[in-house]
Amino acid sequence: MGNDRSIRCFLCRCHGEISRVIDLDEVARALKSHPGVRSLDVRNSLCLEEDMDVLASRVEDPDATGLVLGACSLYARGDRIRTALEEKGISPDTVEVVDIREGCSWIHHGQPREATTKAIDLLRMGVALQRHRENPDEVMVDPVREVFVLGAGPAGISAAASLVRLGVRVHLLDRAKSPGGLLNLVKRIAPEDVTSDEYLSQKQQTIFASNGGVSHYPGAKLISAHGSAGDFTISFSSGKTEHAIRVGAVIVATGAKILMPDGLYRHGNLEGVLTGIELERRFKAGQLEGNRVVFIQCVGVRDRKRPYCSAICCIVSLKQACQVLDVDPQAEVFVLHRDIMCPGSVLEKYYRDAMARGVRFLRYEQDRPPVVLGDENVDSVEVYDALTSEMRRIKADLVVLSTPLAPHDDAGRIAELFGLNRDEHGFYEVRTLMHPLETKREGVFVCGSARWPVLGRSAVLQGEAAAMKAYELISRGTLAASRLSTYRERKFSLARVDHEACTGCGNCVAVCPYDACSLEKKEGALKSTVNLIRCSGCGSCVSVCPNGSIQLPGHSAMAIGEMLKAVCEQGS
Amino acid sequence: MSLREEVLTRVKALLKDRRVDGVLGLSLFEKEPVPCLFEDPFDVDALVIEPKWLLAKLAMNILKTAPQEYRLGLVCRGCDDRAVTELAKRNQLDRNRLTLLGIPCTAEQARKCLCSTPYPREIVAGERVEGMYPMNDEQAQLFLTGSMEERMKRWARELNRCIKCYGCRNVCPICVCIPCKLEDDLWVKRGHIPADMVSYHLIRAFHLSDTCVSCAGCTDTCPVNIPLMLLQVSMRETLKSQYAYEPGLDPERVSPVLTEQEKGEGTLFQEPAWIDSLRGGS
Amino acid sequence: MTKDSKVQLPVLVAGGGVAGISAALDLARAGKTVHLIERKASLGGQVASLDKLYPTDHCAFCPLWTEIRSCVLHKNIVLHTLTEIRTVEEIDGSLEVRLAQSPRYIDASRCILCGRCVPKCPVSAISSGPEHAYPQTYVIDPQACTRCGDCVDICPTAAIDITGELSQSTILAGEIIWATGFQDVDISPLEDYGYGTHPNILTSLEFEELTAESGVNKGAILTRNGAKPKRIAFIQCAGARDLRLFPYCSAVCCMHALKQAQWVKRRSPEIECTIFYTDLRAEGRHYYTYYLREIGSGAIELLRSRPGLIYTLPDGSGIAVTYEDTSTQKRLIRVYDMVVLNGALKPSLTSGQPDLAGLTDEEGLMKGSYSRMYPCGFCREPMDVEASVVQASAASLEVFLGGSSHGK
Amino acid sequence: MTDRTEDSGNIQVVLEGAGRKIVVFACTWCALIGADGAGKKRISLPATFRVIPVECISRVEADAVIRAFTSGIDGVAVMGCHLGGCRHNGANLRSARKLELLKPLLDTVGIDSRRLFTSYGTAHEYHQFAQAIESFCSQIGEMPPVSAWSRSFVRAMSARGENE
Repeated sequence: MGNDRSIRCFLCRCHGEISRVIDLDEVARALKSHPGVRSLDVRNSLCLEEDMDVLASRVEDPDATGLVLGACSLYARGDRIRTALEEKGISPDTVEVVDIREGCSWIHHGQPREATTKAIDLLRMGVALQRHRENPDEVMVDPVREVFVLGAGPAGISAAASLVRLGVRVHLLDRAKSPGGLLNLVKRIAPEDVTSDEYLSQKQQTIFASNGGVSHYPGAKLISAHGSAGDFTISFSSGKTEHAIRVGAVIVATGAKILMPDGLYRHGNLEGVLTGIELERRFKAGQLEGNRVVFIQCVGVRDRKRPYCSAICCIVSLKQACQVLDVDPQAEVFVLHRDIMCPGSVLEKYYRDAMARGVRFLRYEQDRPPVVLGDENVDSVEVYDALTSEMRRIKADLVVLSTPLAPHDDAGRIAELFGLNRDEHGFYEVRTLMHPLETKREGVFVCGSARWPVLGRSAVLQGEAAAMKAYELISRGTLAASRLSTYRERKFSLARVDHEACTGCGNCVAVCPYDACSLEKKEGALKSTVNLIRCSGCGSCVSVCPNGSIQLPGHSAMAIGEMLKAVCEQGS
Repeated sequence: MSLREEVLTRVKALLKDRRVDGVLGLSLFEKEPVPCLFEDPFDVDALVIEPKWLLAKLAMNILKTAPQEYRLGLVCRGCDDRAVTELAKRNQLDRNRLTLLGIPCTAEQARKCLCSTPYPREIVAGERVEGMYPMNDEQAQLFLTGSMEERMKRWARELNRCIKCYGCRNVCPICVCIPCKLEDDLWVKRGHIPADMVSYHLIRAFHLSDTCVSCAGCTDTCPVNIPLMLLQVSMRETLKSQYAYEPGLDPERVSPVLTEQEKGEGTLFQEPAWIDSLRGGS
Repeated sequence: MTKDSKVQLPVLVAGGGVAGISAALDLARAGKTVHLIERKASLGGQVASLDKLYPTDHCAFCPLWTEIRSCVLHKNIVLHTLTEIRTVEEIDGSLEVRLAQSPRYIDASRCILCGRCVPKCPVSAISSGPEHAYPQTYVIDPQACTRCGDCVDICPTAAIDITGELSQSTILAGEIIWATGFQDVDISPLEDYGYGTHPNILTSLEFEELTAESGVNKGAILTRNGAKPKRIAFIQCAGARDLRLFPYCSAVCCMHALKQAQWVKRRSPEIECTIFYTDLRAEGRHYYTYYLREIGSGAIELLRSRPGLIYTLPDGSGIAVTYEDTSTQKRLIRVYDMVVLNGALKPSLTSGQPDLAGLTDEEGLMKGSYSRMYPCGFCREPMDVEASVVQASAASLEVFLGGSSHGK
Repeated sequence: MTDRTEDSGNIQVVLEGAGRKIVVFACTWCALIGADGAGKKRISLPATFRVIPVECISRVEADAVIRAFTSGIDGVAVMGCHLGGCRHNGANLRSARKLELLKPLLDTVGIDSRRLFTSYGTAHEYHQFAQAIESFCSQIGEMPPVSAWSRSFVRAMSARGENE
């Protein structure tokens, strides 16, 4: 760009908020002599309509490539200026708002000289940044209006049913032969107290009556997944055939497995010691024997090996306890627990109701777990009651072990295929708080117990929420990659590689937090390439590239270098 | 059999069995040692194993220009071995096309290089000698201790001799970038002497912070005797103590600077001043 | 009305907390026009007033702030702050919503935040508004303002108009998402908790405000009187899981107390913290890990007991908490400098009086979806941030589906 | 507060003062909001620092920090969001590791790692931003200007010229 005077500068007095500390005349003098500055105006309030119009009219200078505004911070009024200018057709990329109020006049009000010097530095830095800002490469994404749902449990089914009702074609893949996931294993579902058929029938009907809106692949196995938000290619085998499909978004709803107790509490050795799911089988078969039942909570979980709470087991045991009472109202049912996890209104009410029905609760301590007694059959359970500090012996015909949900054995493989992280327990990691179903890979959503153990009702809700997120992505039509962001309407910049300079060392690949960089063979040599859809412009790659061959056009090394120079030049 | 003879036998066998197409080593040319690519077993008698000469980068260039099926043997020391590992990690050479003939350095050589691992991972002949801890060297201590002012003076005295010949960069077995940041005005002002020497050397040193294989090539090459390798010592110590990471030793392990924290690793952090909510990792 | 023309109607989101913001953004990004109604002067809801969030332990405002900024800047979202919903009427398959907007007095589009009005005000009715509000403007407390007009004269940009009055407007909406959240409750009627009898018997939200980094003490743990407390008690289920007040479990208080206790320990390790609890419900994603991390060290005492009586000691030496030692079944008394009451959180409906009684159940929570109205978040069922956000997205989906698919 | 600078071989006490320049790289998601908060509260701060907003501190290359020091900037602060609270999937953590590795190098050559300040905080903590900046600026004020480095360099150079 050489000595082109290409930047228009505007300084804001901010009705004295800036000008009474900073000597704007001096700033103007210093900037006018700057080789990059084409013109300079000082206004009273750039953020108000009256000046905005002047500003916009002055900008219609074909030779000016950028605007540098010395005003307040972006977060105070700067956003407003940029938005207003954008409405007048001036791209925000060409507007640099340099904060000389919050970041200068207000915090240096006692030091007008220094503040003036600093303002000059800051504005020169702004000019340097604006002059060296390049427009990033852009790709357009035309999202495929189809969604891939992995797993046909409650979460997956509700996601699929919702999407199909929105007119989106869904590919529903499941490892099992029939849909329903874990719900197939239980007789009735808590806290709604309905059968699993009733629970999902409406949704299943939606899916299977959708006239091809849903392609359901039972007993299928995932082979590979490629691509990024808006356009994934997924291949899998179903029966003997292999399929390859293109979808715009992926919903992972693989659920979790039920942990077996591994010999804990003599399970497997002593007749009458069951897991919750084995009890369900008896409920389903209608063959429940014995009317003294003791449930033991937190079996194989909330311990050193699995230091998490599986969240659903308490409610499951409450449900089963009530079912025992349904069969035999005279039954004696105990729940031995460490804490009853029934947060909220619905579950708390469920707990109260169970208590009212006569289920008895007894708290044990982690370091003094119950002991199951008996020779051939269960005879009783001995437990230290933490509330009364007494040892108690409870007669029992059945002992039911409440075991947690744990990640599936192939969770690692699926995580790898879709670029997901897993938490310390092996569940899929999602973004936190405001984006609880989104993952580090844009366009891939996780819901249900694959994310964290949940009851059917939450799984359904999460499935719907994931469907909404997927719909958001694919319904927007063609859009620029820079618009594909979880956190904002527009990404900061997208990385660009100079292939001539790239040595293919792979530092960027190793460091990229979005898996956006990869190495590809170009003319016989490995070169880094950036997936612009995944790239979020954080700049990690830039700072580890040994020779600067990867850059953020919006914030190049040149720009930072020139900004540093601008700091050094004055007064030295 | 002397160490040289053992190596000779190995090299000949490799070439005879066609397990490699050539072996890179040193030979005497008019009594001066020079790198030589031996492709005929009958030429191998000219091979010498002294002095220490870094051949990794040369091997990389041979492999880059040779046909894809060309396989190369390399007579190498510990540092060359590590350099090969680092270059392979950075996709600069294909480790499968290389057969290393590792030999250990002598104790004297190790002392000279302040080398803590003066032997390759696999040795075809000779005996390992123990390496040395760089900080135990008197000269190194002189450069790496003392007040900031003393250090500043000492390094200013050293670096100001630099004539910016780029020898340190060129000899470095890890430096492969073209173009190189050190030739870019943005980072190092060309023609600026001497102040910009500092950024030249610091940028160069930092670029190697997690890859330097401590071959001492830079120090050896420097025409004005700047002990350049000493710039690396403290960073290398930090990597080792915080992450148990040493460049070139583990072909599978990615530099901890590029990866997420692994379990059991140190964090390398002093608690920053602005800490109220600091709680590592998630 | 045909289905097509109904699609053109905007969606109204009532409440600008985490759930409302999420729903608004979901809808806007998927192409709907959204009217986001917030009772207060700025978005963020209760979460914005929290100092930190569990289980990340990071500042609560950060993750929210960027979403608020997105909301404010989004073209499809029309923001109505200081606005209450008065009535909702169903007319021909659409919803006519009457809004009442309190005057802002200070025009947000003209206020340059110079703050000159503040010292001019003889009755100190002007403040800089809540911390980190976006967009930031000064606010005038209409109750305190005497309409003297001094501020109007000093304002350099003529942003102040103190003649403003309540303005009414009507919006025809296709659907409403209720995301009105929750509020703190005065539990002084439950006399045994002693709330209101001592300045240092606080609700957890009051405690949060007092100890927040952006609060009066900049994160220092001090009592209301500015003294350094030696012992703090956190009383769980105070007013919740209690048939006298709220039968439900408020779902967020166990983790909230853990978080507060551990922040107390982190900032002032010498302060003793006790959590009196019934069941420690750390069942959410990563919650138990958080629990183990904070409790594992033994720095925070966990006491499973529901205190009987909390009262101020007459000699002024502190606040007595009586409870039963479950192992000996003896009644014990402990003395604390501060007592934090956790639990009594009430779903907040609109604070105007719309005729919406039919929407709530016997516990005061909003019932499931019906008739183009979809509640989400805490006003529907006590829940944490992540669950609220999930439910908000599910509610947005229902808007697109155009009807309740099932009763949840 | 006095500055020490080297002149004709002796340490001389020169006037306290300007001339010190500090660059602050602040991440737009957290530290910059903190800086903004300090501004809003009009907390009085030393005028020696200049903020360069960056999307994420992972954008800050060590080379730029080195370049800053060698071109006469006396202190560089890199302020990101909480470790573990990064918008960019933990990019700030890796970046922090890298910058920490630069510190021993700065110490080796006597630039002094205290000139490179790293911190991680959030928007709520504007007073902490102010505090951190204030203490860093005063610390830099107590250290010799970084130009002493290059100056001693020049002197040694001219001394060599005389010898030859």
